[in-house]
Amino acid sequence: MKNGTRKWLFCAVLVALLAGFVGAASAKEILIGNMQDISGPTSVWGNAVTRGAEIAVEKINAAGGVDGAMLKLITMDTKANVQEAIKGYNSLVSSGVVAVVGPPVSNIGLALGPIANKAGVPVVGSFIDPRVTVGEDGKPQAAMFLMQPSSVQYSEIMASYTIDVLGLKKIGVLYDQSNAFAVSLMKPYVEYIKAAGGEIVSEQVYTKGDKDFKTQLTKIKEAGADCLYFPNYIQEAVLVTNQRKQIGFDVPIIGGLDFAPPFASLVNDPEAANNIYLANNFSEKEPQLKEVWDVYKAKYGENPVNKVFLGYDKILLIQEAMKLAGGTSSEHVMKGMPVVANLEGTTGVLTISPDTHQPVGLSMVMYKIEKGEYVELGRYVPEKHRAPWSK
Amino acid sequence: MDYFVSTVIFTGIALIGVLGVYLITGLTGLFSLGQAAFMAIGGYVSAVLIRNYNVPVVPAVALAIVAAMLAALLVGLPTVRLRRDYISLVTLGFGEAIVALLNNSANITGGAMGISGIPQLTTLPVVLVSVVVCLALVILYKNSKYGRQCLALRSDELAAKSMGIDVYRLKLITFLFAGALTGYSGVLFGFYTTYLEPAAFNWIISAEWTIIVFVGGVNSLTGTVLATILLTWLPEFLRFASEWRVAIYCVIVLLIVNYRTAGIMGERELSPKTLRRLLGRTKEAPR
Amino acid sequence: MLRIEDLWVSYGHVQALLGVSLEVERGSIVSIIGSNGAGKSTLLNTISGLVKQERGRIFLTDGIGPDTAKLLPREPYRVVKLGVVQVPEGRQVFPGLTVRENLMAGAYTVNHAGRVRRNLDRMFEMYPILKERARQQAGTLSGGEQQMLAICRGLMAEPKVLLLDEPSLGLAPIIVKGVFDTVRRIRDEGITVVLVEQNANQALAIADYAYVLENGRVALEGEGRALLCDPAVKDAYLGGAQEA
Amino acid sequence: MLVQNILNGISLGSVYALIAVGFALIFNVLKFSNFSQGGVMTVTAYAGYVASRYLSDRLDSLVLFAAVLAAAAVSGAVIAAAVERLAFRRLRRTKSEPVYYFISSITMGILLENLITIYASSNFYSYPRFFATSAVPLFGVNVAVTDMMMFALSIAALLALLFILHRTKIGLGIRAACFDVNTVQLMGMNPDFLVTTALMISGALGGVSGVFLGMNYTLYPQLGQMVVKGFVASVLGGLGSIHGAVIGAVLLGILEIFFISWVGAGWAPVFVFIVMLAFLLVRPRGIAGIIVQEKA
Repeated sequence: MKNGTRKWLFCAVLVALLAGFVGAASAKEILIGNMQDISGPTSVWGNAVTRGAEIAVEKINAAGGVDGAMLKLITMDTKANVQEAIKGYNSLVSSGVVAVVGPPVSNIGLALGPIANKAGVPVVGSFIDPRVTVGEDGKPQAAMFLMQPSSVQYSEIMASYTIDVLGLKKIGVLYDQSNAFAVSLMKPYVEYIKAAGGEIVSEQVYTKGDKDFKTQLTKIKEAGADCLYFPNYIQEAVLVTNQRKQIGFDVPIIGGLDFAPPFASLVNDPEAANNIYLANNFSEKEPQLKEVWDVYKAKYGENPVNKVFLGYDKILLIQEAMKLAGGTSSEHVMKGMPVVANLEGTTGVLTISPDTHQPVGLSMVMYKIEKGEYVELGRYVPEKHRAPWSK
Repeated sequence: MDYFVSTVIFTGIALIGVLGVYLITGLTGLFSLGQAAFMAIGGYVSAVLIRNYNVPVVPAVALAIVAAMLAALLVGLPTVRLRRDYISLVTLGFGEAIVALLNNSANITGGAMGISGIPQLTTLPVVLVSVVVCLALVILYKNSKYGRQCLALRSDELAAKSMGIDVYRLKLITFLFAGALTGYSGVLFGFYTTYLEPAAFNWIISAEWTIIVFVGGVNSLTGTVLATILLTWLPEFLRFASEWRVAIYCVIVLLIVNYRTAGIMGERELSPKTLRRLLGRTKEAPR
Repeated sequence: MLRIEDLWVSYGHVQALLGVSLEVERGSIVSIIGSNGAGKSTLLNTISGLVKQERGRIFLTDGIGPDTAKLLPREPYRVVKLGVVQVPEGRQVFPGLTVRENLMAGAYTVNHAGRVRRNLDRMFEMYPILKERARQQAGTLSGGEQQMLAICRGLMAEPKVLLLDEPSLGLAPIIVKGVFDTVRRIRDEGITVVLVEQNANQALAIADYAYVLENGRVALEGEGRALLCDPAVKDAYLGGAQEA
Repeated sequence: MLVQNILNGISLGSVYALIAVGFALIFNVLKFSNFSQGGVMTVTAYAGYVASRYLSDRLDSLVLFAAVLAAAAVSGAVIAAAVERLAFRRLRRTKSEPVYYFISSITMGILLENLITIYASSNFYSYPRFFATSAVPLFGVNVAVTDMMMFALSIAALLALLFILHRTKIGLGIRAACFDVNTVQLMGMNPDFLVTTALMISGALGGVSGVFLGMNYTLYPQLGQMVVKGFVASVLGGLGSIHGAVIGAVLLGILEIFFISWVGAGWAPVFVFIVMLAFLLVRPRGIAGIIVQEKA
């Protein structure tokens, strides 16, 4: 490297540094942070949430902004990594954001909790692990908010549907032991099933990066399960669906959100993508989606995945909190968030519980996949809560 | 300000971990693709002791370091006799095994959902003091008899053997020392983030640390320190690049590795003499 | 056949050749002798292109008359394609390949299957032992056999100039004699030979012309037999060689 | 159950084998484990996907499958050649130690993975179905058609590789270069060409495995991290040994499936580690038992 180039590089770094510290906040803008995985393993969701949030920000700004100030989204990459997320959060706080749209990764939420409580800039995320929003002492984490059903609520819906509606009692479970999302959806499910008189005939695990589940599926098949609960990411959902067919194991799959579109088109085999039940945050036909759906499709030329709407609703929540608290600072968002009630979002009517900082009464839309086609079964909320920790 | 402090703290924590890799790779010429596992051991042992068994901080930290060293002994004993390439394989397998173990012992470690609510004890002064102490220890080691033997071992194992160096013992000692350092960095990490998850300790982290050592210059401790600072701050500067961040980072590392093969510092250390030379004459460097 | 003008080569700060010039006649054996570190191997490697010179030029005079002289390219594989082939020091055969595969590797530049087969037969004829061991891994051959194989591998490339680097190194005297007989035979077939040797006695005995390298410079040159009688050469090189 | 496990293990092993052989090939020539192979595999998997989208209307399933494989193999070769140019060429010029190649290749792998993340991570993608039936009964158990294809094509690809290495001039050159890159220059071989060719061959193998991974496991940018398994298999097999790598890969596949079956997937990595360690202590030079001569 030549002398000149070196000096030039040095200057460039210096300028970048200054720009980072100075250029962030200007008067007529309300900065909102957005922490998503945009370069790591879960970047598909990160991108989806970001796009949804951007659409919401554009819409709000087009309607005159909040209190005459424009919203501005600053996106930080988390690489789905806790350390990156902490750095990113602190960086957002120092650039003056008033609230942060969080990632759909519970592990990051768990790590951010104490830091966010101290910094006082609230995080609105889809951390489905209830520990993110409710501390060990049973009190809500001041700065952490969830905007979709928690893993407990969610797996209760799935478990209740399995046993109360479908009447299936001998259940085989297969989940990724190294993945917090999967584990947090498995435990409450199992407890609910047991409390409701069902039986877990076989509990099989796999770990990150595993591709062949035929061994586990065969064991579950041999244990005489009459359905398979599989709360995992979409990639593995596709594998399990195909491999289930390959070993001739044709009981229903009770799946998580990840079986929502585009899952069936990924399986691309109507014989395999069959006899699968899942719960989605919304129905594609519901009218409140249309606007966002159309904007997204026009902008990106493909159909939005469900995380887009979660991103959109998070911005709506933050806007509503500002409105309720009558100001646009982070204190206002913190004050407004727990009292949000009956907000019409794309994914349902949102009411945040001040006790848990989780939405209450959110139902899910049940679907069955038959021969590669999604058949809507209507919204569902269990009548009874059976698990000991549900409130 | 918090941002600046947290980045400094993470740099310090990474630096202590990288020092362990420096001992193994830079000084001794071995490859560990499982170094992050020692970090996990340090972090988890201290966190579990404090949280689940109410052990006071100091003994908990001490036990965590001891545990990391024990693990290093466990891996080191059989592997130091193997060829270099096999050491990277065994350490890789060890790292994966530790992650599996953490995932499997959910009742102690919380499994994949991690362990949260660890007290936040790592502050800026703690990290700075730790860095200074660890750095001093590594400098002492490098300049000791062992350090010189390590360098001999690195350049030619057979020759080192014929010089009467007990290479197995030497490798094992280095391995233990590195395990202790990396374990301690794990302790600091857990006490800063207050949350630990097994997924944070995969082989990619170990590989990144090895890359840092090479970017700094294989034999140069100064280079290692500089490279750690540079490469932990670089992604922060690159945040403006959004999703291109990691890609640009990789390109920069590739350029350094290919066009300054000896690393930033080559084999030089920063001393008043080299400093003067660097300032007086920026253009030099055998390329 | 080869003309070298004012060749300078250095390794980092160490100067290996300081302005070497020499001339190799077509169809002759030119020996280059000198003590360890005099720059003999460097000279061959520079001709082959393995080492790049700082200054100086190397010409290959292919046809007749000075006009046909052309610069040797600096990529080793191109040098070989022009017919200047080196047999490296230390019998570097490929130990894990069979004898036959080693020979075929030598014929890499010959794009004519029939000619390759003919050359192969000739080698086997010249050294029947290679034919016997054709399917054996080259690493299992004895030192002398490996040297034969290395030379034959060089010949498979159909060289115009064969550069031999210390072919007698580490071999028993009786085998050394065989090697030098081979060198003579190669010359008689019309191939120009440049021979680098520490074994000055033998090297000068078969040389048509010879150069003595000292510390990277040509110290002496002359016909082989003349140098053999030169008192300075005798003192410096032959005495030592005879004792060994 | 036993037969099923063995068959599953072999099919898993045959994917590992394609990766491991790429490792062995490059280890032979350049004396390092080429981790950039993972990135190459990811890119080829997506390249194959693009080809399948583009061609699916024009060709019927089996021809389409062949065309996709060919497209992925070619793109793998091209990318590997580019990797050689960008990450290894200069290191070879400066005669750097193998460790630098290692560092360079890991970084290159991460880079490729990230480029795919940038361009392809706004949605999920999957290959069209090439085969109408998905499983056939064999020895009393169901065997997936893709597994059988994978196995057959892995063998075909390996045979093709052996043919190239042992029956062609370039193959001879590559094998000679394994022993000494300097000496082969004196036979008139261009080492740049040989090294690039070796990388292109391993890239093409990576392309074939990329399509299989993408087909069986859907597409995502981290697909290539499977490369670690290939690394393990190639080291177990004995560094640089092609047939050792194949045996190592199949053994690793079977071992993994058996441990998953016996102790569960959670504990399997721990047991695989213990077996691996024990094996290396008993047989420190891998399955093949020979280690190609190292550079001086």
